[in-house]
Amino acid sequence: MKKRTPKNIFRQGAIPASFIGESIQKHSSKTEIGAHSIFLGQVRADEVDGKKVEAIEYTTYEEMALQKMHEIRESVFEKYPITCMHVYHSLGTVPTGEICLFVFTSSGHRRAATDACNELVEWIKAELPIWGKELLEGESYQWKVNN
Amino acid sequence: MKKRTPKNIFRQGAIPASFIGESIQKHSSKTEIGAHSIFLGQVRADEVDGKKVEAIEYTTYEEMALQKMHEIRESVFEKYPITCMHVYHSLGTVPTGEICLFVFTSSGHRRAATDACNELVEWIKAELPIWGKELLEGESYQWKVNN
Amino acid sequence: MMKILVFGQLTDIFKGSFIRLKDIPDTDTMIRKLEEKYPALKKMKYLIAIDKEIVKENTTLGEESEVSLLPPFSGG
Amino acid sequence: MMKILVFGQLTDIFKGSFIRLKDIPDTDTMIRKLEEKYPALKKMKYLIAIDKEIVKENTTLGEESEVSLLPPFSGG
Repeated sequence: MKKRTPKNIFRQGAIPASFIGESIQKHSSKTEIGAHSIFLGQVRADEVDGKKVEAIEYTTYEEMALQKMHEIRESVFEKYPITCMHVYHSLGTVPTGEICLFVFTSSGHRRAATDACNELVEWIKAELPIWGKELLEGESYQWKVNN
Repeated sequence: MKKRTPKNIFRQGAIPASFIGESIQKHSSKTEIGAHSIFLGQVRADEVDGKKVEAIEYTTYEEMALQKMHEIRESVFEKYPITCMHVYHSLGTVPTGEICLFVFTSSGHRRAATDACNELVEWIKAELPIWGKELLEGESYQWKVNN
Repeated sequence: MMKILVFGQLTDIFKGSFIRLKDIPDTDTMIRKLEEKYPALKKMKYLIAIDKEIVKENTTLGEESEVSLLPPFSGG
Repeated sequence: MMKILVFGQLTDIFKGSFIRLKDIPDTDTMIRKLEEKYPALKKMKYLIAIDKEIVKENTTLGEESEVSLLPPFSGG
């Protein structure tokens, strides 16, 4: 039985650092939490054929991504004794240096939060139908490849 | 040869969530970074003989802690290809629900940042001469034990 | 007419986010027809999803099937 | 007079953050004298550090040695 309804993980553009601070702040009332683990993806200014990446433009197959994320969420909640789990991914254009992925887990003791966070990042990169288009200097582009 | 001078990791009282947001923001100019890993320790309202923990009071052997932290920092920088490493630990009283430990690592690719962050947390808990006194309801206390 | 959703680098080949095809009883027929019309597709790596579930073998398509072609994911 | 720093739960036994002792040529002598004066110490778990380095065997103490008794760490 599914206990949670699918959440929208997508945000238009970069995820502001202040939003991350505010998300952390909101957990101060949950006094059973002893550990938070956070992963952030930041757009890197890689060089492609001598041209620098200036931004990544993200697109998704949204309904499938949210359905898949819901399944991932359920399985991670089942596997680890975590209190909270939050995932945000950018859509649209995110300039280099800005945050495009925010994964946040919390638990009573540290191991569950860090293991769940690591596993979530792997699932998100491998399983969510999201595509990044690396926009290069001078209007050219290259499709991002995950490794 | 030591390349870095010891930094003061200690902060009086809780570490504000806004400080964490600001620390993240400062890394947007470092466009070689692709991944950040953050661990936060939060004071838990554990129950001890039917009394709730209301705060933890942290003390340290400061000179030894900073010297030890310096060694840990050097060895983690040597082991992992990380760009940045920041560690903050509270001293004095931190109420339940507030942040007492902030570990922050950044790297080009995710594995280095997450592995370095996890390892730092283990070292900090095992090797730094810091003691937590759990202040309970009604003026009693209990010395914290790490596991 | 069936609408096939395409994403990522496939939008370069199909010049858009979807394509319409008729008379495609199953996924093998769909791929054969698409490759005839868009030879560049032969060199591409992608998965086929029907109703948001990935299928690896030839699968019958119905009028209501939501078919999509998904190049390797690169989120995060 | 040598000053010995104490921390954590040991401050409960010694009623403060340090204690002064004289005539202690080495760490074994120090522990024997401390346990005589503070029997509760026998039940405590702690490490000895000299000049911020942990020592596990009996170690000679000099006039300038910074000696400290460290109960199990509980940071984080």
